[in-house]
Amino acid sequence: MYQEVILDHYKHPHGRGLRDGDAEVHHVNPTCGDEITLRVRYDGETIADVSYEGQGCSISQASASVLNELLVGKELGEARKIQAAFLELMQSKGQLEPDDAMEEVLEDAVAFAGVSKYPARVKCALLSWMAWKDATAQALSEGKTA
Amino acid sequence: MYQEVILDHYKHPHGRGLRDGDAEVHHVNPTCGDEITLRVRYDGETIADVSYEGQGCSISQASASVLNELLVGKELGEARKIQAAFLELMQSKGQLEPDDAMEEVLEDAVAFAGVSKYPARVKCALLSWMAWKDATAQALSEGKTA
Amino acid sequence: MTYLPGLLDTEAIRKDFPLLDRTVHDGKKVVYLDSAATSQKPRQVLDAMGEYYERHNANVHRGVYTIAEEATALYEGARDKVAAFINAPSRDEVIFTKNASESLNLVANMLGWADEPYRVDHETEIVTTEMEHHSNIVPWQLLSQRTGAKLKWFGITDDGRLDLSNIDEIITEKTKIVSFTLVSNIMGTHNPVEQIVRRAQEVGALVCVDASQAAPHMVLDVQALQADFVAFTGHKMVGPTGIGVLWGRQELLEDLPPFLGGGEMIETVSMHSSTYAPAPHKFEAGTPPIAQAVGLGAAVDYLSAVGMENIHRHEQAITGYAVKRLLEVPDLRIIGPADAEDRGATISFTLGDIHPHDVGQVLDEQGIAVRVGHHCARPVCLRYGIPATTRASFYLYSTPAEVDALVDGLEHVRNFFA
Amino acid sequence: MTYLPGLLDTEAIRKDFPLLDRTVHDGKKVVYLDSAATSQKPRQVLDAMGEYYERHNANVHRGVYTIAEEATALYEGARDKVAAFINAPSRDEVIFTKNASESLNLVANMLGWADEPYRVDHETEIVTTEMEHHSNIVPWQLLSQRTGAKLKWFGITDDGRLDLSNIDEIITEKTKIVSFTLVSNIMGTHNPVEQIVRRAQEVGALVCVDASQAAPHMVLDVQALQADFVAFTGHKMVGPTGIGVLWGRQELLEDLPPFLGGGEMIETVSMHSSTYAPAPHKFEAGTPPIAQAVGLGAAVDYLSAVGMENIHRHEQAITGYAVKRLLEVPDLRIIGPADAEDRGATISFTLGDIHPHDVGQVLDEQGIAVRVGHHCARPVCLRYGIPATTRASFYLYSTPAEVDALVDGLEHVRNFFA
Ligand SMILES: Cc1ncc(COP(=O)(O)O)c(C=O)c1O
Ligand SMILES: Cc1ncc(COP(=O)(O)O)c(C=O)c1O
Repeated sequence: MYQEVILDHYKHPHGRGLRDGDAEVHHVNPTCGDEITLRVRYDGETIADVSYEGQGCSISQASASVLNELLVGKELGEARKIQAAFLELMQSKGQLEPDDAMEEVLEDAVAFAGVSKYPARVKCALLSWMAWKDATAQALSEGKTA
Repeated sequence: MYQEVILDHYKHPHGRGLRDGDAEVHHVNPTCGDEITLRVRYDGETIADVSYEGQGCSISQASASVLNELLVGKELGEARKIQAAFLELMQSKGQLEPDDAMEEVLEDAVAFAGVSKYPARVKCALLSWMAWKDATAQALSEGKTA
Repeated sequence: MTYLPGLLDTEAIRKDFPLLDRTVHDGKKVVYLDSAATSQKPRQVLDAMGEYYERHNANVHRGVYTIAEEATALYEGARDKVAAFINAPSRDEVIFTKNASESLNLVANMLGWADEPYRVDHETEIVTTEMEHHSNIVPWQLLSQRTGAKLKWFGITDDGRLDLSNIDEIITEKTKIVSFTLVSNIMGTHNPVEQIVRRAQEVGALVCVDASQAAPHMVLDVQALQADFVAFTGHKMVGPTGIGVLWGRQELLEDLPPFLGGGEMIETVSMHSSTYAPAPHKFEAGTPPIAQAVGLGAAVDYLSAVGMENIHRHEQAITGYAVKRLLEVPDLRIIGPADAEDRGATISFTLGDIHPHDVGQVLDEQGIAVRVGHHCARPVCLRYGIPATTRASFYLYSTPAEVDALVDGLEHVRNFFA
Repeated sequence: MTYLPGLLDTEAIRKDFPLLDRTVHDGKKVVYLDSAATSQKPRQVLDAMGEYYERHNANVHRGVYTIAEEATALYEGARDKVAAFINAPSRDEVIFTKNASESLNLVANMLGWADEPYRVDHETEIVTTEMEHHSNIVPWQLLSQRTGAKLKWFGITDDGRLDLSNIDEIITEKTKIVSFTLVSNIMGTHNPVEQIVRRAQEVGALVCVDASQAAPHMVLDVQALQADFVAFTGHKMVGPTGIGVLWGRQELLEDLPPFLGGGEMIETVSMHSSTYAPAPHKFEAGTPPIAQAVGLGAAVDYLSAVGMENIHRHEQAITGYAVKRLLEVPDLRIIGPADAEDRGATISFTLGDIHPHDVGQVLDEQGIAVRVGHHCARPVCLRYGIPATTRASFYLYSTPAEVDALVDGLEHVRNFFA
């Protein structure tokens, strides 16, 4: 499960640190104590920034880094598609063999395919993605995006 | 366990029916619904009568009949010895082989030795004896005997 | 051999059940007619548990090592199997308990500690029936004592049916919960769920169905029942001891408070306060009956492979035959429905004035295992003015020859005490 | 091979435990270091349960046929064995539950529903510690919420011991119950029973000891403890899942009210009211975990044959060795006592800032099974400001070679994430 790509993101995370945002959420994985504080900033429909801070295992840390890399700069609709694809991959219990089309959408995130075989770790991989979804909903409801 | 003696007492019980007494008790075996109402009458230290009525299995019925046969006419001290010997026999889990000395004391009641192997039935055999003990204690505390 | 339409291939089935080869009293083959108390277990169930302990044993949830992941998958897989077996809308509605009694106590306690609109208190009423197993009476008596709620119940007719003639007075606007058995464990009666559920829904009461004697013997579809809770127990349905099930409607399980507190049922704990995991875990405190869940999973696999409809048909055939043959025995009186309609394969009877203890003991000497006593349903005995009954109960491995053995055995009993 | 004085003949012992032969990840032999979560089971225990199901399976109590008498004798015989194992003054003080969590909830609920002088209410206080398993925290939180009683607790010192410096302020005249663990499941700490019991007795409070992590590993003598209740769980002491024990002092069990209602726990039932059987049956509603009791009986036989003193000595040797070797690993910090004094064979640690999940996962790839997380003792993690620990726990079948494998594995973890 520890793909080189994952270890890389873990050791050299993208966009780590808290910066200005339209909404902030704090998510916890109670079974392992992983925590993340995450902020989103929108520029109209475009994700201007996703900044975050937290503690957790390599999988949760790397996943947040990948999220930042993948989503920042994307339109909201596009980002949602990516999030849905990542969720599907993580819930596949190792049954989904990533193909080219998936790699197109998920880029580095396909490296997490192996994690989906480990139910205890799936939550770690999803922590930041759930936080992002939640923060986005919050930002939307506060009318910060178009 | 169904010795001829037991079946005889069951089919032809001794002293069944309620007659005058110094004390009356009602005992129930909640696990099988066996019930007995039992009265004792003392004449000084002597057991003048043990009368009883109830419903129950052959073992509990026969045991009451044997009790009546054994105890009526005995001195209280002697009766207590018999009761203790019967209790010991019933709690022996089939380990006690009745010898002549025991047969001397328990007479027909030694036929219950086989019952002691069946934990579920031991209570049936003891129902009337416990009732007698209780009724006697009651009679004593009311000062009916010397 | 007696041929009856609808019988299963018991010769093949009996090979799966090691205990049925047991002999007692110098070589007499056991005739096991006490499946209503507990069923025998097929090799498949024992093997599944053995395999679990020998290869996959670890504590479940949270483990990141291989064996712990396997144990978790097996345990949660058993939940999937049970959910499918009872047609539950969601696997998260299936709670593993230690037995049906715990399941029923769980419901009673949830309602006692619940907020409105579920809360049972001194202004409300609880309804059950006179036909219940003690495990569906005492929890409600305790709840009634502890909350002041009034306990009411349906009576029984002379022929062993629920007397619903006064249903509108029994189930009223004050009723918070109606709890009753689908199949009587002493008389075998099948109860009319629909009528009771309809009335309960009318007044907004919850319905709890004790399916302990139903789940082993017929298709159990919790959606078709339209109940709110359904309880049953593993050991009566070819599963192991030490496991029971409570099915509950998801939104209720979300709203109702936990019962037992401890590991596994929490979300996060501090010394000051705790939050709880979502159902079903909220109701499963401590290390669950892991091996027993695996065994129960194998049990429902086994039953499903034979087919619950086929099992039901088999038992109907046996019951019809048994009722007919038993009524040939002089002085035998069936307590409960004296025909094969709307009833299960559990038949209670009295035999003249021979006490059931004596009936059971003399049958045992012939290798025939029946249960005697009040069968944890003493109110039924009180209702019919009898101290106890003799009860023969049949299952998928029972044969007409065993019915014959019982009838012959009873003749012997009569002669013995004549 | 490392020779340590006091070691058991693990080569012989390991032959009894089929799972220890398991391999994972392409042939790597399992190094099972998670016995504090659940122990492995010897063949003798599995055989006892198999034999029960295949030859003696029937519901217990009240049956008059041979197999039912045998099942009852086996079940009640297991109670005798457990009573002897803990030196209980009477077998009737041994209650079988489903796990230690139920045992602890049982105590909490008995006290919540009790009459004076035991009753816990809003004027009284409950005392526990920060070192408890969630199963000895949440039941008391629930009791406190439901009765208004105040919950107080002892803190922990920096080196993983109970801080009893303020014992006279924590345990006061208002205290009704003090419940604490004999051995910590996360840090292995052995707690000073005597001092706590003495203070509790001074103020007339009851004492409940959670012996879940003690019963498997050392001589447990409930009379020597002088506690009022002692709880433990079968699956951690080479027994099956699905069974726990609560020992309680006879006069308390007589006075305290029942918890779960149902079959087996009653004396007589009518629809209007019921009376209860004497303890232990009063507290055992429904069909008990029969096969699991038989398994637990075989487990205490097994442990007694090896000898609890010998097991304790073995674990002390292993613990001393493990502490020494672990402290050689750079960046490794032991959470809890960092020596082998007054502690059990359970060692929690952190490894630099590598998250325990990652430690556990990479160890698993080498076949090494440790537990990671808060180990159902989150307040301990909060106390030390860490999200989780990695925990290695040893038992009678653990070897110094397994300690070495762990240490090598941790080196590999460090390199992997360096
Ligand atoms: C100290 C302690 N108490 C209580 C428990 C709860 O035991 P169970 O999960 O068997 O209920 C455990 C183990 O999980 C424990 O380690
Ligand atoms: C109808 C009914 N309900 C409840 C129970 C209780 O089941 P358990 O003893 O497994 O808790 C039984 C069986 O004993 C039963 O027959």
